[in-house]
Amino acid sequence: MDIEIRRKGRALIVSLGGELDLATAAEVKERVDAALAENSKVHHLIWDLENVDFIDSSGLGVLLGRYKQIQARAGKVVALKAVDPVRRVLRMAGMERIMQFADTEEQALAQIGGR
Amino acid sequence: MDIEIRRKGRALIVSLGGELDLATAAEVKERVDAALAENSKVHHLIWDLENVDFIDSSGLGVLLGRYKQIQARAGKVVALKAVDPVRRVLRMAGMERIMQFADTEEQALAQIGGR
Amino acid sequence: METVENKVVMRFPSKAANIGFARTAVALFASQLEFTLDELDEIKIAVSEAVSNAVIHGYKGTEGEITVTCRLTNDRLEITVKDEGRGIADVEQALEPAFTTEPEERMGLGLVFVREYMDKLEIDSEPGRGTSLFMIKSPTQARVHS
Amino acid sequence: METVENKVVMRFPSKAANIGFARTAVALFASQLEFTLDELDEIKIAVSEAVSNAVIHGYKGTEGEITVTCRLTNDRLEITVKDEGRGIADVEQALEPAFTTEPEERMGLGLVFVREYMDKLEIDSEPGRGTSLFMIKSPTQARVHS
Ligand SMILES: Nc1ncnc2c1ncn2[C@@H]1O[C@H](COP(=O)(O)OP(=O)(O)O)[C@@H](O)[C@H]1O
Ligand SMILES: Nc1ncnc2c1ncn2[C@@H]1O[C@H](COP(=O)(O)OP(=O)(O)O)[C@@H](O)[C@H]1O
Repeated sequence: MDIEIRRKGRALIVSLGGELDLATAAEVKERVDAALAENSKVHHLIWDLENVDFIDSSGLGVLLGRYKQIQARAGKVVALKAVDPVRRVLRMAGMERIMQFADTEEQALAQIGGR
Repeated sequence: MDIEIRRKGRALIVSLGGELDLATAAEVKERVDAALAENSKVHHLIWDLENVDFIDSSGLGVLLGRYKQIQARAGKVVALKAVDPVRRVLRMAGMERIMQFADTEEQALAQIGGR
Repeated sequence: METVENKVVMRFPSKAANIGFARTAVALFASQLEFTLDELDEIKIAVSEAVSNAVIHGYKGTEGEITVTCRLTNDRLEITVKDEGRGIADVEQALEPAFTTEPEERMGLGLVFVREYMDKLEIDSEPGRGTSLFMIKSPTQARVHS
Repeated sequence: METVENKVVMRFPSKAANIGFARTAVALFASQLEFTLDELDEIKIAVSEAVSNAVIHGYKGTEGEITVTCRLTNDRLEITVKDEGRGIADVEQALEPAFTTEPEERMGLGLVFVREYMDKLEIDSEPGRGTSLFMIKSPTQARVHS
């Protein structure tokens, strides 16, 4: 799994590439949790899912776990550029109740209030 | 396997798409042999391999069998736009001794003498 | 009349790395029927959940064998995912959304996805003996490739 | 020390449609090691030839079972393709370029390709009992994915 993490203002932008399942979940969790622990100024989390072509419930578990941490920081979570099959799984699991969807980074940053 | 056959002057142009192996060989043989039988004016055969992404010795057998028929008509055979992995297999089997390679249809037609 | 057109049996150890192999291989085999891309995605998810469950819950840390069997008839695909692990105590409960025996780690959505994405799901499980998921899916649109 | 890192066994009937499944599934499994795309293509061709031979020569029209086993160690992939068909009378001869028992249809290149594209090939065959091809290939460039 390709994992790229950068900070933009008060948002952490995590770009993933590959298939997000049980085999790759642990590494994503670790990397993102470490970045969140290091950056106490970060309130929001943007998942750039453009290059994720598969996700199942183990992958959703990764997103949900990180959502709980962001919630504790009173921040927002955005799913950016999710491709159709991935977006379908996210919706089916009701993830639109806890995260927003965006098609561009600007849109994502605007949705979290530009902060 | 996608098979498209058209005539251009004294050449038959056969465009294939998919994987050329034992599972698809019979259909290609039948279709091309029928076209050759119908078109006694056809002397040359151009295989457009642009969309063939796999070939093995069963696939080479198809090319070789048709080569023999074209040879009997004193014609030439050209392999057009073969992608690297396919070209490699063709070369390894020594097919460049019995067919020419071309990157464009014009080039292929020129190689068979424009006839 | 239903005739078995094709079949494949795959056996592999319960490693997380094999989950991706299993779902992709099954989708590859399934593409002999005229499934849409969406349907192939659904099959992939169902297989991914079933094999993940065998790895996480069935064998829980220990290594065991997982068997995935695909049978293809003229109009449907049958998939069986079998482990010889710990088994499920209460299958009805396991099927409930959000039920999981690993609340720290899991969402309890795996079997919900399998049921949602496949036409049919039957679970055969016995504590201490193992679990077998039998799933069926038919293409909505068409017949077997010629 | 060599340790088996992973393994998959696939069993399917000797249908031509399964040749493509077998080579693609093996390449998928092989991609756990750092093979180049060219090497993965070579593996595909070797598997395609071995499975085609089982279909055409091993079972010749009748239907039988083919077993493909992949074992992965830290630095190599071992593939076995096995049929319980007619077997090979003279293995040395079968390996000769252009030798074929089906001169109308075949080129006698299949085993030549297998030998060319794999690092090692061992053939175990007995007339009337079947044939087993054991092949090894190692990535030229690197180690196992982490
Ligand atoms: N193959 C299996 N072996 C043993 N237990 C299983 C198996 N599959 C499912 N279960 C049980 O059923 C529960 C619900 O499964 P599931 O809906 O997939 O959710 P999750 O995997 O998130 O726990 C699991 O928590 C586990 O207790
Ligand atoms: N699995 C097999 N079972 C029986 N005979 C085989 C098998 N594989 C190869 N052979 C024999 O070896 C010969 C050479 O095989 P090969 O080099 O693959 O060429 P081809 O398939 O073109 O005949 C075949 O013609 C056949 O007689």
